[in-house]
Amino acid sequence: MREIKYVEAVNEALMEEMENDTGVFIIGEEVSCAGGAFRATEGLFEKFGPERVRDAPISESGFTGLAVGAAMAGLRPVAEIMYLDFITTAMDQVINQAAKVSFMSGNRIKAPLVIRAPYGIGTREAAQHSQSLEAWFAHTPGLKVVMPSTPYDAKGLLKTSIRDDSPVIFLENRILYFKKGPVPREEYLIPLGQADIKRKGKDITVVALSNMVPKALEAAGMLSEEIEMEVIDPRTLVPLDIETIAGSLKKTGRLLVLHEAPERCGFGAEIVRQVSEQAFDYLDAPPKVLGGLNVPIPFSPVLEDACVPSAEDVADAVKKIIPR
Amino acid sequence: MREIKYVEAVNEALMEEMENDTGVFIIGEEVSCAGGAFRATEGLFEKFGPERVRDAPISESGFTGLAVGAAMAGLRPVAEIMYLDFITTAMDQVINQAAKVSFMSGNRIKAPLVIRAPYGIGTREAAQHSQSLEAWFAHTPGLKVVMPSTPYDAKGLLKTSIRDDSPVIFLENRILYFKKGPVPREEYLIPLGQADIKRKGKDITVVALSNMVPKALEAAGMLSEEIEMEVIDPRTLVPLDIETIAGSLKKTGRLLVLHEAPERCGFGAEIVRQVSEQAFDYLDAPPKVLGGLNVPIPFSPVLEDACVPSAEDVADAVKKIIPR
Amino acid sequence: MKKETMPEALRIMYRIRLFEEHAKKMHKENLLAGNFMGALHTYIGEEAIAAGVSMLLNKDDYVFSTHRGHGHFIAKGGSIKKMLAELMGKEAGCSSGRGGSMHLFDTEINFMGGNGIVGAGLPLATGAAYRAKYLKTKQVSVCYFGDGAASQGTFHESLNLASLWKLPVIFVCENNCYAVNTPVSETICIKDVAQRASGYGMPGEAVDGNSLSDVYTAAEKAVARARDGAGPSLLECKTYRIDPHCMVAGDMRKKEEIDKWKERDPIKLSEKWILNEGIAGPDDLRKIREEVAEEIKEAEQFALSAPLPDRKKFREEAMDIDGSKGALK
Amino acid sequence: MKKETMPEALRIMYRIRLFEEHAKKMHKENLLAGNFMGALHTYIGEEAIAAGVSMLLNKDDYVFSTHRGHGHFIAKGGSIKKMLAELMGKEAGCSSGRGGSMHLFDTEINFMGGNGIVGAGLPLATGAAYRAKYLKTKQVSVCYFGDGAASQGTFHESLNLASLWKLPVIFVCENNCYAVNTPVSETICIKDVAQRASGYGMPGEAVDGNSLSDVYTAAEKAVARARDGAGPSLLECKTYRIDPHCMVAGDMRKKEEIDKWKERDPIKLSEKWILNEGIAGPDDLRKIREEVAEEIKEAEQFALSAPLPDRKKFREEAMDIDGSKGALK
Ligand SMILES: Cc1ncc(C[n+]2csc(CCOP(=O)(O)OP(=O)(O)O)c2C)c(N)n1
Ligand SMILES: Cc1ncc(C[n+]2csc(CCOP(=O)(O)OP(=O)(O)O)c2C)c(N)n1
Ligand SMILES: [Mg+2]
Ligand SMILES: [Mg+2]
Repeated sequence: MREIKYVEAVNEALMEEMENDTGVFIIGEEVSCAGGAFRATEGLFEKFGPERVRDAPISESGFTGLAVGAAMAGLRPVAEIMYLDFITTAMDQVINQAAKVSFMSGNRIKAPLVIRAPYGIGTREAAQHSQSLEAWFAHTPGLKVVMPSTPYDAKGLLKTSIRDDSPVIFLENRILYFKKGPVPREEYLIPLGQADIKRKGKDITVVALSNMVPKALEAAGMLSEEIEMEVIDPRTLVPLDIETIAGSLKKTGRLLVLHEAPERCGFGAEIVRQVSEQAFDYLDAPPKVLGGLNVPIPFSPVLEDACVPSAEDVADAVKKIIPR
Repeated sequence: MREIKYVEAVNEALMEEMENDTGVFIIGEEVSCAGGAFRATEGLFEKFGPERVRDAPISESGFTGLAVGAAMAGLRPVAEIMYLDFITTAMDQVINQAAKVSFMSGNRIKAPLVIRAPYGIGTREAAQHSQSLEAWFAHTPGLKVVMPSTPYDAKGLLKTSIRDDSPVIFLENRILYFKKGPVPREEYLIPLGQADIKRKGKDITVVALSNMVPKALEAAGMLSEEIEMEVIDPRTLVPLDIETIAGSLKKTGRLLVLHEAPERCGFGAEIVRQVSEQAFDYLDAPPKVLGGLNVPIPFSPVLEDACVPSAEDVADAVKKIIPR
Repeated sequence: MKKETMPEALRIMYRIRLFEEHAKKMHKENLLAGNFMGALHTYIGEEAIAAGVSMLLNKDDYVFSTHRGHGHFIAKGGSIKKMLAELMGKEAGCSSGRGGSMHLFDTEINFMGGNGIVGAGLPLATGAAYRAKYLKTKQVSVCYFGDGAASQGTFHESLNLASLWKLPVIFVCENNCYAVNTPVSETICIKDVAQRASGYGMPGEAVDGNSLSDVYTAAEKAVARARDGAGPSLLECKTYRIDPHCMVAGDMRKKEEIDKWKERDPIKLSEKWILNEGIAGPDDLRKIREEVAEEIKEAEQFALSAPLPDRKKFREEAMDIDGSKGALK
Repeated sequence: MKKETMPEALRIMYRIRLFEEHAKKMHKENLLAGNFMGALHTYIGEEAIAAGVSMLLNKDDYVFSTHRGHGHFIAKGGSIKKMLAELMGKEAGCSSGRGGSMHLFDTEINFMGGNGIVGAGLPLATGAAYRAKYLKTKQVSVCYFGDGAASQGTFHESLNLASLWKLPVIFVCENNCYAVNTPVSETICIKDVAQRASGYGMPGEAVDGNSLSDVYTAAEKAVARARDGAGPSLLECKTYRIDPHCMVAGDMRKKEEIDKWKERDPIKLSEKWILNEGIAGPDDLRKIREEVAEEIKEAEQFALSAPLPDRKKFREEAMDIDGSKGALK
């Protein structure tokens, strides 16, 4: 199969859905000729013109809200927040408007909107350009939250997200953007709420979010002679495929959840909660979360890298969980 | 001891700290003559004048950011967000500015700011006036999060929060506002990070946040003939006194966490995570969270009340955890 | 304003006034659902605005409303029955009891909701206008907001976007002199909110919001401009809220000030005008008023007898909204 | 502007220019820490603004800067050594390596930080001004921001608050014609950002930002007004960014446009003026330049030899920041 970059997969999904449905339009900063800060929207402006690929001024609240209103009126906007961190300036429109309007209207109105946002740590841009905020959105009833780790998943899930009638927060990892992976030429969709087992194993269940997936796989490789790690990528946090995780735990009895967001109140805690509720009896060891440090992200690369688990950290954590 | 209302305790704390320290000032909507939407700032304007009790236009981002800037420059602002829900319009100033500036400056600048916000469900004001957002702030490194459940705690913790050099999110429950409790006339402070055992018991550890504390106590009364519930109020989520919780679990072996915020990714999950990490061996039963439904808050009272656990729901949950 | 349409506009104003007077009574009698905090914000004294603007709107034009939305809803043609049921938290309410007074919806007339967040409606209305232009439907989008909302960042961002992209939206600022207890003089330091339009290169006009015909005339220009594809307008209607902010808010305004404005009651002014011009006689007006009163009586019956939503069913269904199960059952 | 102070201002401009040219070189040689995304935004071509404004400021006046802050930092009197160490992520950096190019701090001169969030500095600067007025210190607070930032809601809210409360803040809009690749014509639909000042009842003035003396003259009025307690001003300085947005951004601007602006290089213009007026001779200027070059060489030495922060120590200390333990060690 041909291999393309994650960001190219995103681009293809947008291209195809815009061809499929004339109600789909893109709005965000620098999304037209510039193709977005990371080239995710490259070529779309040339093909679909300024009304469907709309450059916005630096007015996140305004243009995100505009997208919500357009969705309420029946279009299917895809709003790009240049860096997820900037969504803080548009939170009201995301949380109090997009997420709630369908419920508040007694289901009379839908807001079929996708908010795409490149995010994540590792680009040496410091505290205001590096946050992983998935837990906020997962905590907000009315939003779906998608966090793909491969080009294949990114394309299939973005297409589904655009067709979904709920507002979807679609988080694209900036480090993964430039990694390649197999993506078929034919159209395909991936349903929301279906985890993917990225590596089979019998000794421990490692649930990894987004950029922690390749690090988990690396750790699995490092340990493969002694330990068989099962690496699960939930792919969507809301809805969450807890069944696949619980099923794996039945076999392994051990859980490690990995994410780059700060550990405190991160999504890992939620997985531990759900596992405790639904699969406690499978647990042979304390379920554990390895997340980011509870600090803002520092600029200095040596410190930045210290903030999130490395493959070595993952391997260490796994070894601590599995007695020998 | 004399009994005063929670909101009066808040008022006294503000009054005393403003007397203590001329750097303390209050800013928010309707905080002057009107005394705030709930009378928490009543009488302060008359005593301290317009510069120290400042009515702001409906510009949450502007006046919260102003408070952050004033704190960076050395004052100790107390900003009131009329309803916590409205903080969505000021999130950037809270998350990217207040929480991070001390870290980003290599500790050169502090932001000793308190953001007070009445919050919570139960006032029949629907989805945009009823949210419990504590988990967001607990997930944000650089913020402290305080959530008192009694007049005594509210006063002692607010005074400490105002003196603290970090930005503090101080969440005042609107339903508890009008409940009375004993508060000494003499000055006292309560340190952040110290849980309070609101009722002693040996059968189950129930950790309850804010307005779930009275409901937990009610449930404890209902069950008292069969079950001895230990009710712990952490009072501050960041820092969290996990030691007291773990200590209780050593005795009881069973954990139930209660909050009104949606269950998914709520602070309960975080407590389960920390307990799993630090006190797993004490657990005789799956640790459990009983939180709010994962839906926006409906207007209709019968539905609104259905969204959060009642004392009966708590009693049911306790009975399910304790085998007979 | 065409003379023969004046009675129709007056009927709208009666419907708003009588509805709200009735809702207030029911609130005092504890018959409404939201009595705890009294989130019932009346429009009394401001009726000429919604009436004047709505006379220019088609059924499929969009309206985005505020926390103070009963008048906007009625003027656009929303069902009084369903609104009253909503205020009682009934399943038959216009938002199925999920929204309440601040979140009225009626998709059949593109009434796109009230809003509990001051200033949040402006970007949304701009978005609906974006769709109208995108699909070349010739619809316009009306956004009501208060003087208080003019201090929100969304005001700035929305007016700018709408003007840049020539979107068919009419920003109607209902300047009723106060945001809760805060006088407008403490929130803006210029004479008219409308002056700010120049910062976005769009027309801005301030009119007497208690004069039906002044509102109509100004709105006519703005709506025509929007339908012609020439872009947005800012229309400031100077008015006054006669009641306190909501049913439980303290009121710090001077009685004389309120009384002075009562003399300029928009309904009285319109009645006088109609009678003076001989468009209709006192009996005609009395008849309209009686019809409206009858309608409201029927609405009350409807709302009172409608069933409340079911707690158990709600808890069960809530589990499924996002596919995840919660502990409450 | 007093003639004898011109060379001092020019020295500031040299320091900015030479520092940045040097930083760019180091960036290309992979010597800086942030090379991944190239979050290094140069001020080249805009130096007259910070230089002109800062000539009017005292050490304890506040400055709030942006993502493009090297020039603001130098002009206020920040240490070039420490800034360069910061860009290399060193512990000796002005923000201890925690902030990087977008988050420069120096509390000794009340340089209150850059900002990675466009428009976020405006409320903060307004807050520092609030303190100055509160304690009657006579300090002023300067807020730099770009043309792009003028579309943020915080612009609107901050200008309004500052004007309502007559706070001593000077809002300096550096209109360099673009926000990344977006021309200002696509973000505002009026001629000058400065026109918006009228919506807040404050003076607004647009000046040639490449002319040191024009900037100085306009800033002088604004600073005097602020110090006198008369309130804020909006000062728009029209200029141009010569480099691309940052070190990795694509540049879609026309070469001819860039070249045209290069002819109006603020440093060249100032040199010419100084020489023409006979305030200093070519040798004097060369000497200043050489001194600055020497300073930058020293700074490089300092920064290169300064130690990097310690990963292990950081992880250990991080545990204690909020009293909670994490799993990473
Ligand atoms: C963002 C936000 N801040 C504050 C409030 C609380 N609040 C509700 S209505 C209101 C006053 C609004 O004034 P205005 O916009 O003039 O409308 P009016 O009530 O006068 O019609 C306030 C402060 C809110 N709902 N949303
Ligand atoms: C809220 C926010 N939105 C978007 C960005 C990304 N961004 C960084 S700089 C910039 C352009 C800023 O333009 P302007 O304000 O004119 O400043 P200039 O770079 O031209 O000096 C953008 C869009 C950001 N940092 N913050
Ligand atoms: Mg008003
Ligand atoms: Mg610019």
